[in-house]
Amino acid sequence: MKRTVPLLITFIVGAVLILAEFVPHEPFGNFGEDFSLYFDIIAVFAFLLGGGNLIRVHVTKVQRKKKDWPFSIVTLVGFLGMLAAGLLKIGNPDGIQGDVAKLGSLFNDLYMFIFTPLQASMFALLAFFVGSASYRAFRAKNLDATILLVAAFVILLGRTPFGLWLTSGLEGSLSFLQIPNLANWIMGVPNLAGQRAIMIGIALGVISMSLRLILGVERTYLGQDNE
Amino acid sequence: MELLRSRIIIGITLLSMVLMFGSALAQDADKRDVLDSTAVRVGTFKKPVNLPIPAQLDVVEDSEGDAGSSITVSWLPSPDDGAGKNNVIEYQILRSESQDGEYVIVGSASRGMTQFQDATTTDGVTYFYYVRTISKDGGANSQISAGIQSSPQWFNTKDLDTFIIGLIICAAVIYFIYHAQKGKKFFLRQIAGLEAVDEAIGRATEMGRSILFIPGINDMDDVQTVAGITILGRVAKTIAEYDTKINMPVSRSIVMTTARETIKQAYVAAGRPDAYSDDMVHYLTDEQFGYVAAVDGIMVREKPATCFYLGAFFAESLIMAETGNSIGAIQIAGTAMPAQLPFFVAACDYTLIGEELFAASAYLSGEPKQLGSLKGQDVGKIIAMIVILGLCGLYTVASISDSVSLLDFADKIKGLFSAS
Amino acid sequence: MGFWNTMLAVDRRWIFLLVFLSLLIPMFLGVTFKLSISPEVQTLYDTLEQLPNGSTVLMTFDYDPPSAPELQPMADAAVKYAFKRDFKLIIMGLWPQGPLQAEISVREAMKDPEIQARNLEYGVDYVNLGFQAGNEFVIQRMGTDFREAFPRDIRGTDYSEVPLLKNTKNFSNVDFVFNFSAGYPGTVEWVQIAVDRFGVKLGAGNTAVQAPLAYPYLGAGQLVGLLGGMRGGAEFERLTGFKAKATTFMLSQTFAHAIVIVFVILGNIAYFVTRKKEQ
Amino acid sequence: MHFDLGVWIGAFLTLGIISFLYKDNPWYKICEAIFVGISAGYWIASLFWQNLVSKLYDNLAPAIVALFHGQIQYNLLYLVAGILGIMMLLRLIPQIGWISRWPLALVVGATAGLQFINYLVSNGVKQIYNTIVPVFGPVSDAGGIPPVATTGEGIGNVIILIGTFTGLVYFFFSKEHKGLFGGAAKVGTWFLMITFGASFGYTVMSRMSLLIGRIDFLVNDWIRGTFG
Repeated sequence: MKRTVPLLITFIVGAVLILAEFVPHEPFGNFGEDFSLYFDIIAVFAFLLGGGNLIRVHVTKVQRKKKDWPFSIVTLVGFLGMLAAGLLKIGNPDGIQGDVAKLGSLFNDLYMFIFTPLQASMFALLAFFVGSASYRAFRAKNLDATILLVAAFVILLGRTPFGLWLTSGLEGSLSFLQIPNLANWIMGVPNLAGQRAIMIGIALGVISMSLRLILGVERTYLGQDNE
Repeated sequence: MELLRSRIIIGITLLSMVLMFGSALAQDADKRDVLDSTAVRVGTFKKPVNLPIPAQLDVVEDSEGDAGSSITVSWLPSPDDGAGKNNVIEYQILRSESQDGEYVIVGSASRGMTQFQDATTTDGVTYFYYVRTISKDGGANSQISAGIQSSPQWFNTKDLDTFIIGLIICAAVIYFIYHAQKGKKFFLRQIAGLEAVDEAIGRATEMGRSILFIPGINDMDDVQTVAGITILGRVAKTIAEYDTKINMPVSRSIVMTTARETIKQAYVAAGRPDAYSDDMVHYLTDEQFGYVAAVDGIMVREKPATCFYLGAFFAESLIMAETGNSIGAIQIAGTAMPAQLPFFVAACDYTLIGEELFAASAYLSGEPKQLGSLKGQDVGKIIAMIVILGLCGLYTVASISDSVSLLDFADKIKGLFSAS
Repeated sequence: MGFWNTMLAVDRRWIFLLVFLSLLIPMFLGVTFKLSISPEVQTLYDTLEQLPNGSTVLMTFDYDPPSAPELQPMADAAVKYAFKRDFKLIIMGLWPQGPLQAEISVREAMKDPEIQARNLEYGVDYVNLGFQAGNEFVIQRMGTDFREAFPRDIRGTDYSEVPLLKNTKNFSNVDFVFNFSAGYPGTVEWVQIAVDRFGVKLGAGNTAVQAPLAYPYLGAGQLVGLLGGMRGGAEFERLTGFKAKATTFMLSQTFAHAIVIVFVILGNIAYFVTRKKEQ
Repeated sequence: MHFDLGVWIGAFLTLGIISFLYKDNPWYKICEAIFVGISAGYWIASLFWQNLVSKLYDNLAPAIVALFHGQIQYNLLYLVAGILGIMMLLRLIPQIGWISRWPLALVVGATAGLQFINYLVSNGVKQIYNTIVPVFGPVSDAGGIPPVATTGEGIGNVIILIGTFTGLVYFFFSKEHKGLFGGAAKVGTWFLMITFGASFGYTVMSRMSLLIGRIDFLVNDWIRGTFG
């Protein structure tokens, strides 16, 4: 009961959804869409578990005065404040009927003035990390690493004016050696080939993984046998 | 034994070729039927001055392999299409519920096109169509089609080839799972990232530091996350045996629930159920960059000795991997997001590339059934390789010898892979 | 050799600092590149120039703030240009945050004294239809009737109540479509549906990462022109005469890029020099 | 001097995040704490209205009302979604926590089924289709295959073919990378390396532009905006 029923559910749902792909007739044609709707709804219920966990972790931290506990208060205030602003639609020009992110509501203000700059700044850290990662990774330590380096270097050069400038002397039949052309060629030929191999491999990996799940060969995610 | 196996593989491959070719022929036969029963009356036209020569209706039929509510109208292009001062601007498609009734425009198609799908029909209602060819001077009408109805189909014939290809790969995977179960042993090559798992956990144990496990930032409706969780199941067992600490911040509530079940089972299986605690897995936020901000914080403060990144990743991959690198952790990553693989390769010690991520849990489990499925995957690869090489060769021969019949033959087989 | 040893294991914070400075300093330099204009930018500009004053132009903002550094300058220049030519401007977005980015461009354009003097009126000279979910299907629906896809504008006014939209039923009433795109849905979808099926004239501004995907459409004539990344934006700014952010941004970007290249070279020199020494 | 609170908050948060690059510090910790709290609240509240209210309640409530009037509507099926959601919550009660595996089993089964098809079509079959081209011309344009225009393109096609082929060889699990097969796998890894290097190099520029956006905000909106 505790494990057989779930395995059965997985099997039936998985198999039906695969077959439904080939049956356009109602109701099968919509199964995929229906599922994503169901999933969204289940996920919202699950938020109670996640959100509850977030509160519990930080309340415990504050209670036990663990390291950095004052920051937990900040998290809790931010979380509960944002939640209240959103669920009660505080300051929403259209009241509780209005769109939750309506311009002028507290929820939208918090989003615009706090959420957005944080998100953009965190994203922007990538510029730094791209720098430090290329410094370390692109070194000709062995053959593989050298190939990685050369490909990256040509592409990097090809996207700046230097690339053209360096090799503008190569004209006529040698013009394909100009770095921007070379960069385009790398993107369009060997890069494409590698991408294809990766993608076909992924397709096979997913198919095999899906079958293992549907057939119940892989069942670790269901937890233990008897509880 | 080796001989038998290769024979089976060749057998499956040949069978697949036969099946695919058969389905191509079947599809072709279908098309012929339609042409024979063309529901169109074709007449002759007088060309008025300055108006374009009208397009002629070709086939008007219920759209194939759909859920109904759609009729496909196709036409032979007007001779004025594409050139001249009467050049066609567009084709308008008009519809009525009775032959002599009022016709209304249901859509238009730009010049050069010869087909239109009217997806606004009601099943069971009879419609009549004609096509109006528009040039700058006005429009010229085609004949009116015979009455036609739309209806839903039970099988999508357009996807028959996909169905068969899927079936063959499934058959191969199931065949090898079955044989593995019977006790047949398969050779499997080593994957460096997986060989390193035990060592990485051992290192954390020796250093008395924790292990960080990141299952990506997608929810359980992404098979990559599921793959990450199944690997967690194996890794957690070793962690339980070594009595190492695991810290698993997640960005999805359902992943949290699933990960807890998985780790708990691993601890029970390792005979140490008491050592398990729900606190090993904790939820942070669904927001991609909020999650990374917190994970980065955890990394620099807790300094885990080992970091696993296994699942679906986006731009945050490099932020985490670089921070992990800066604290000197051993990093094992795996994802099927092609855009993020380069960053993991650059910043991590080991990276499971695409397919290897999905194979990892099978590898680590060591269960014959699971390993068998990997052998089945390889059959899929053989098919892909044979198809690619064979058809490219065929095309090349066809184009060098300029043989139309050979080209047609190659097109037909290639058409099997034109999945919609 | 001590120098190279240090270089090999240089504290990454130095790298961070250099990246930061390489982006920051060009913003104060005021140096401008002498840019040659790429053909795809030129054709886009020429097509716009050929439109009669007062034409109806649809601008679709299919990106969000993270891509704004690359796309906003183009959008700013395009909106300004449209207002100066008295184009009737219809704004929309297939990305939720796109129409908000458009508002930023409009606000920016309104700061221009020449445009201010025209007393442009919302609803008469320009309108923002807002965001509509549904990706390419929105374009599809617009093919028959804009109103079906956008029953109301961003301010909640009914489609039929907006004076500018009185005579705009579908793509056949639009003279030009300008798409700013950072991915899906974006230029590819606009080409496949609006151009291929409804025959609109389409120009696009893409992020540097997206642009190569759109190049094939230029060759086939499905796109009249393309602005690729900051460089495309800078070239467009030069053509329209609105020298603004793309030009400075491009300098920053090129500088930072050069810094990364220098790092890679230094890293390799350090590696080889120190290795030789060990041997 | 012109003071805009929104801009100052933005600047405070932006610099706080960037300060992490130097080292972990209380400023970053505050930003991180705010970010986690606000964003978790943002998603939960947004999805509450979007999914629970708009998708579940708005569809289910009328169907239930209709049920009392003796009508059975298709939307009643949403009840199943609601029940599955509640089952998920039963984890909170240890005695019957195992019921939460049912919705989970549904999720995993559906994911397996749907992605099986998606990947088969778009990653597998389509990629194979695109790889099939004549490697050497001359070709009549009759068959609808792109003709090979130049020798260069022909060579390109051969390289794509070799790369895809050897790449697949690399991914083989059940054969040891030795001998000729190992050689092919080695070539495959070279192609993968080119792919990784090229994609990495290709992304650098757009990553820089992200930071340009933030610096532009700091320089122009914040400093120039405040102090003229």
